[in-house]
Amino acid sequence: MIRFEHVCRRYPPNIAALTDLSFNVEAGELVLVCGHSGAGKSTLLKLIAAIERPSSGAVLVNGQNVGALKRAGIAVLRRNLGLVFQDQKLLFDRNAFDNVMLPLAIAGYPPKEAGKRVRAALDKVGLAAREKALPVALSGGEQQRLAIARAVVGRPAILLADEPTAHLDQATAGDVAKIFRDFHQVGVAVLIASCDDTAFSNFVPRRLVLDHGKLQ
Amino acid sequence: MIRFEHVCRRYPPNIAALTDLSFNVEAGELVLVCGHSGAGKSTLLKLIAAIERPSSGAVLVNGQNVGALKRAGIAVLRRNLGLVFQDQKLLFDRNAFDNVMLPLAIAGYPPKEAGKRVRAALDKVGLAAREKALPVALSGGEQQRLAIARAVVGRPAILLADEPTAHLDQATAGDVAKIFRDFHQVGVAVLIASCDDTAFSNFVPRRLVLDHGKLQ
Amino acid sequence: MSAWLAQHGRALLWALRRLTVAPLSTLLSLLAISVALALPAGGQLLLRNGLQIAKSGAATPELSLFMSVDADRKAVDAIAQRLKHQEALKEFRLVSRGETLARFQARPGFAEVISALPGNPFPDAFVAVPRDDLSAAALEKLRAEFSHWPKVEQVQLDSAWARRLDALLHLGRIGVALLALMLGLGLVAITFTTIRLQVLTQLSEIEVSRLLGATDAFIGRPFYYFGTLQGLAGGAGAWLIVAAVAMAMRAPLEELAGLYEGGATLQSLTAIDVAILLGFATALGWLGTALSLGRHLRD
Amino acid sequence: MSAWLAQHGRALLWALRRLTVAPLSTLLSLLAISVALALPAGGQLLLRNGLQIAKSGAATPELSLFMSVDADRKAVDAIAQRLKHQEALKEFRLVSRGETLARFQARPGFAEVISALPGNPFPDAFVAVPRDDLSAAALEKLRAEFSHWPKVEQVQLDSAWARRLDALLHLGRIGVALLALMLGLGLVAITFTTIRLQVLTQLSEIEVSRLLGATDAFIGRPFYYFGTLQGLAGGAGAWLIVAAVAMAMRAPLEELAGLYEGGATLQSLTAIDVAILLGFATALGWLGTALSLGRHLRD
Ligand SMILES: Nc1ncnc2c1ncn2[C@@H]1O[C@H](COP(=O)(O)OP(=O)(O)OP(=O)(O)O)[C@@H](O)[C@H]1O
Ligand SMILES: Nc1ncnc2c1ncn2[C@@H]1O[C@H](COP(=O)(O)OP(=O)(O)OP(=O)(O)O)[C@@H](O)[C@H]1O
Ligand SMILES: [Mg+2]
Ligand SMILES: [Mg+2]
Repeated sequence: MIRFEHVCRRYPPNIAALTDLSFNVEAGELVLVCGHSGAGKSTLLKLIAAIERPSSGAVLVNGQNVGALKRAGIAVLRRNLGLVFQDQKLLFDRNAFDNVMLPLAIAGYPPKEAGKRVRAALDKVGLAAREKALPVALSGGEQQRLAIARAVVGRPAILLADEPTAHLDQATAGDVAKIFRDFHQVGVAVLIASCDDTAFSNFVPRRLVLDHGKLQ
Repeated sequence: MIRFEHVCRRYPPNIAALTDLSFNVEAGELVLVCGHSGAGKSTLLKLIAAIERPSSGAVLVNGQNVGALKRAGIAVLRRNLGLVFQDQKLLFDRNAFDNVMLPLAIAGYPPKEAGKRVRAALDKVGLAAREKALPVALSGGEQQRLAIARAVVGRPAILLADEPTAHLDQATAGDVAKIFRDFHQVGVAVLIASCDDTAFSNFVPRRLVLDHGKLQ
Repeated sequence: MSAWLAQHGRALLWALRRLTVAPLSTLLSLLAISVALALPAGGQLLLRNGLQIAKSGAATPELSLFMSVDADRKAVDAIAQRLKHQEALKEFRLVSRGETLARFQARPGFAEVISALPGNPFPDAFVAVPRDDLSAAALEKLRAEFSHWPKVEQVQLDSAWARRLDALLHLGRIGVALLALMLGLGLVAITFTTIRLQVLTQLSEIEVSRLLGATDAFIGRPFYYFGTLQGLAGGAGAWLIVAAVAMAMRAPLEELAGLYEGGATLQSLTAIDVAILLGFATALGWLGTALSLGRHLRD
Repeated sequence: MSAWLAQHGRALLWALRRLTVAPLSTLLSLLAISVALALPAGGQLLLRNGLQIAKSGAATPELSLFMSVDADRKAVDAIAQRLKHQEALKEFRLVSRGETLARFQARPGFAEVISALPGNPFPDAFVAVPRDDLSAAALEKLRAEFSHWPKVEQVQLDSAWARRLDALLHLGRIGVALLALMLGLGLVAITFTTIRLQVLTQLSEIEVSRLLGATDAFIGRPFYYFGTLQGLAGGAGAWLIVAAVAMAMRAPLEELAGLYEGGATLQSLTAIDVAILLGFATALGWLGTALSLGRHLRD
């Protein structure tokens, strides 16, 4: 499903964020990308969503070379991914419900079905009661869960999550981990970047450990 | 130094974020505010910096009732605090150096001395080599450390940090914890909100545990 | 199809909400656009009315043909016949020697002179009004031509008036062109800036939408609705302003028109004028949006 | 003190950087401001020049005093003496009966008539030019007064011209007032919007600065520098525009002036005009900043 072939990513002036990365992720796999701060975890996820492009090598998603996509192609690609950003990127001028609605509006879902899906997603992360709340009225952990709801609402075939448990206490982190496991069990490919893997330790089948941009 | 007297904070419509909180923090104390997601940790810190006001009760900082301050008074108060925000609040249109310079510019430091201090602070968090980098060019953990550098550059008497180790791997989190301990040891009052306290476990003398807004 | 409609509906709703969310800012932007549109529109209307007044009144140049004193009825009729076939003339009339004599007798200081004369010393004359669109040069040519006609002793052209009118027209045309140019540029600036402002208030929405797979069309659509709606509203505002100003100006303009004795009736904006104004405003709103998005959306 | 200077220096530097960071947007804003300032400034100048031309030329009303034909030298001198002491007159001159006779003899169609007369049938006359500031009513009063003087047979006032000029002035004044009002409002809109735009681009900086203990003065300072600098630059732009337009208009205006035979010289902006323009522009920039910050900074 996802395939890295000798991928390098260098940033100016002279930072090698990723070096000669090669691996495969199959449909339904749950992969934990681990590593120290600055190891290149976020960069790896960004390459899959075409937010960054590889300096050399190829990133293939469903057999398509993501690094060669044009604007329109990138839009299509992203509509089929679920993304949780490290800095969440919630919209602070609209409530929880409308934040989760956004990907469905972009994909052009009819409003009625979209509404049902949004409520289901909010329920899954334990925010059903707060759908009218603006993000500022949510605690850091609640914002984190809102970002996860937005990522899964479109039922994507690939889910990329960057530090999804960063602001959560252990119990809530466990709940969130279960959400990802559920998706993984229905055949979704899930990549999670996290420097803290305690929440996932009891069921993660596979780990990619990065050290200064190299796979260990 | 910091004193809570029967402090309640309710948010509309009907959320009791903090209920009847009373405690003291003396100069030079290091206090860890723990609790589940949504327990009220951030709200507690915001009350000290007058970002939120108590619904009832009084928050005293250096004997001053923070809830009753006017605009100008709030500005003076904040210039004497070091703040690490849960969402970091870095400025993305200027580089690391200028981000850390901001509190000194606001306090009106002469540019030369300010520059020295900024470099010292960046060095302390391990970002000395990246002072020219824009925040987007930093990894999540590096951004977190940049936020810490900005909080400590003014050498405040009180340091408030909301989840300062959220995006850090265990080793880096340990380094950051040491920074706070150093300040604590030179007499600075340090309050850290964190749901993950492993990084601090080996030297924290005091804990405030919140559960649904109540002190346990 | 229903999804397509839903997307456009959402964009339109968004645009309407944005227009009402900051009423003061919206009002000020609309005001700026309205004023910028109203000035050339009003100027055009003023010029049109002014020209009409000027042409209908004393400003019209006239050609006076004096026959020789010995010209008889037949000679006079022949000239009248020739004048009738002159395409360059709007009208002409005969001022008979009798009329002239009577007029002079009525003038103070002349009565005695005239009555002391043995007969009528005045010749017959024609006063001809040339068409409005003749240039000063064309009028001069006409004068020269007429003066060679038989029994025409002299042709006078009130050419000072003609030249004055020409100069005034020249001035007016330069002024209106400069005004249109300056306000065209000013309008571009306003539209461009307003859309930039809207883009700025939506920067995070644009970024996030793009990261979630939104196409350029999806992102741009609400701005196009916003820009064209604002343009349309600004055009309507300009219409109101011009109508109000025309009302305020009616009294003094008609006083002026009355003085020129031309019986001029004031023209106001026609339905076609309004349609052009609104269409122009909407198109400008669209164009400003396109320019601003082209600059501020691609990063 | 050095810290104070450093803070102002930083704010000024920031403002200059903001003005140059998006050159196209800055240029467009400046253009809009310049145009909005240039129009009333130019209109004022045009009105001033137009008035001068109108007053200096044929537009000046004249009073013609016709003596009776039997008035002798002494009577004429007495009237000249009275006219000399009239404060309401700018000048006057005697048109003697000889002069008038000669003029009529030169006119075509009159030569024969005149030569057929026994003597000079024309009376002596005075042509008097009233002061510029006289109203139509005052002129009429003057006419009535003169007509009761001894041996004055008739006084003619070219009052149509006077009334025409009055109407034109009335019209011009209403037009300029409306223009100033509309552009004043338009300028407020532009300034307000530009500052709002700057606030919007700095929203996160403002929020973070406030959280780090910045005072309102610290936060507002760069915007005040920006607003006043932009206003000043806009004023300078308006000056350039008016100067350029005045240059372009010089030829046609002087043609017009030449026609009116008034020997009018074109006035351009004086140093005081420019100082007022720049001061006004700067003050407006400051005011727009204050209004916009008052609305968009406090939240
Ligand atoms: N401005 C607000 N309006 C309404 N409710 C709010 C607001 N801010 C916080 N809350 C609510 O108050 C409760 C406590 O919030 P707070 O941010 O203090 O939690 P926290 O302990 O920091 O949680 P986390 O670890 O997730 O950051 C939460 O339920 C939150 O939804
Ligand atoms: N746009 C950029 N320009 C320059 N350097 C960059 C850029 N983005 C990332 N880097 C650098 O590349 C390295 C890897 O960054 P990345 O964000 O992938 O790390 P990470 O593993 O996600 O770290 P963290 O756990 O702290 O988020 C870091 O050293 C970072 O400073
Ligand atoms: Mg990262
Ligand atoms: Mg919190």
